[in-house]
Amino acid sequence: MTITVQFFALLRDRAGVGETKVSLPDGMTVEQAVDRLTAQFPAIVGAVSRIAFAVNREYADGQTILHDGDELALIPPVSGG
Amino acid sequence: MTITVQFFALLRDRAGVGETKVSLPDGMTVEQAVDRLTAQFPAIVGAVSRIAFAVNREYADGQTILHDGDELALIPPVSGG
Amino acid sequence: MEHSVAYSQFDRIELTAADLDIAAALAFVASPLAGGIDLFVGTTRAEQAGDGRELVALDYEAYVEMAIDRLRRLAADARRQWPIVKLAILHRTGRVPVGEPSVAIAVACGHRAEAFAACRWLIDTLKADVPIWKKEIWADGEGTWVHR
Amino acid sequence: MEHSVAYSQFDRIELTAADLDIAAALAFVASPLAGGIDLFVGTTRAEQAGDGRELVALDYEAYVEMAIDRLRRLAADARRQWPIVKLAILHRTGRVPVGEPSVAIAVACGHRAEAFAACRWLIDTLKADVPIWKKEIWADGEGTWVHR
Repeated sequence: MTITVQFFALLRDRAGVGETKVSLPDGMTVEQAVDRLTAQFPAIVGAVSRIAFAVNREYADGQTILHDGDELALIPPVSGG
Repeated sequence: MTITVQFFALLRDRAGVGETKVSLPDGMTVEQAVDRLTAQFPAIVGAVSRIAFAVNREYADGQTILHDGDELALIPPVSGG
Repeated sequence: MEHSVAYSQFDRIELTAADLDIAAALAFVASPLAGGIDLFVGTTRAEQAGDGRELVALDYEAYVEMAIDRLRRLAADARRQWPIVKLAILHRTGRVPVGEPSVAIAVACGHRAEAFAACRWLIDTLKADVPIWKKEIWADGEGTWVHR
Repeated sequence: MEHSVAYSQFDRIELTAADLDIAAALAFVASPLAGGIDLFVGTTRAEQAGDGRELVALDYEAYVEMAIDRLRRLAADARRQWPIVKLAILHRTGRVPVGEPSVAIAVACGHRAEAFAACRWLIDTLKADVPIWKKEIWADGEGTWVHR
């Protein structure tokens, strides 16, 4: 399957891209996908105190199963307002 | 001594005037002055649930001694805002 | 005496028979030192009496000189309780039709919690303390003073 | 995608790269059914870093589609908690200089207590929940993301 990954704020700066597509084995969880991403973009490791996830613009936990075409966003601590 | 008396809102309607001057013996308290006023303007009696007083635009209690030239206001329950 | 304004560099207090200029109040409290501004606007709400008559307006009367003085003290009291950068209190006199604002309080502080708390305290205390009265004006022309 | 508006008859939700139109937000929430309107405005506050550098602006970035969706849900959640007549939430993207507004939330309710409570809850929850980020821009041109 292929998913789209979105990086924001400091994670975008560290990754060097705001969006990327990655091919992953079917049935992978968010956590497993993030392990692959940290290998591909090592500069994001430790950049922020914690990362939340969103799948298709919904907050999701690490055990969420990904599907082909999903949009996975890595959400650093928010600071709007 | 002569004092100026101010009536507001329903008390003004009931008194039929917004302002009046009354002559009183020196040394009278607010309470004593109000007794005279209720005799002169009986329609204000019982008009509102309670009346507060202000002397020279400061809230004052019934024991406050009045002086010549004072402005005594009868303040019905406020409802601004 | 239908119009009265008192203001220092940091507080604007206004009793007016004209439409409230809320944009001016917000502009007045704006400051580089403010992180949060809270504005409360009280408006005449449509109501129906038990017998079906509609409310058309509220008529506000003030003991103007004392009301201005009390509002200035409310501002000073609020400044003792919260670190306020700027504040504005505007109140109408005269007739305020349904849907129109009768009071506006804007408070600018460094942080939002203080702005909310000070604004809330100011409107609550204004309603309890300041010599201003409203009369309900009903569609049949009858007026009822509110003295609860 | 720098501009996005979603609104129903009763809620106006806007993420915009343009100056916030706060007067329009207040006009939007005005209603004969409203007795109290609370408006919160968050502005970029002047700050100095430990080394004396001055803050000149905040740069806001949003995950636009998700942020709009979260804001709509916040509005719906607020409506479940308080009897809200109308509400508006506006948030900037892009550069917001010191003294300028980055967020405005206006809530109109029948009574003031509800308007204050809902407005406070909305700004607190927005800050904790909605995927928007700010970067501090200092006088020397350096930018620091805020990820506390």
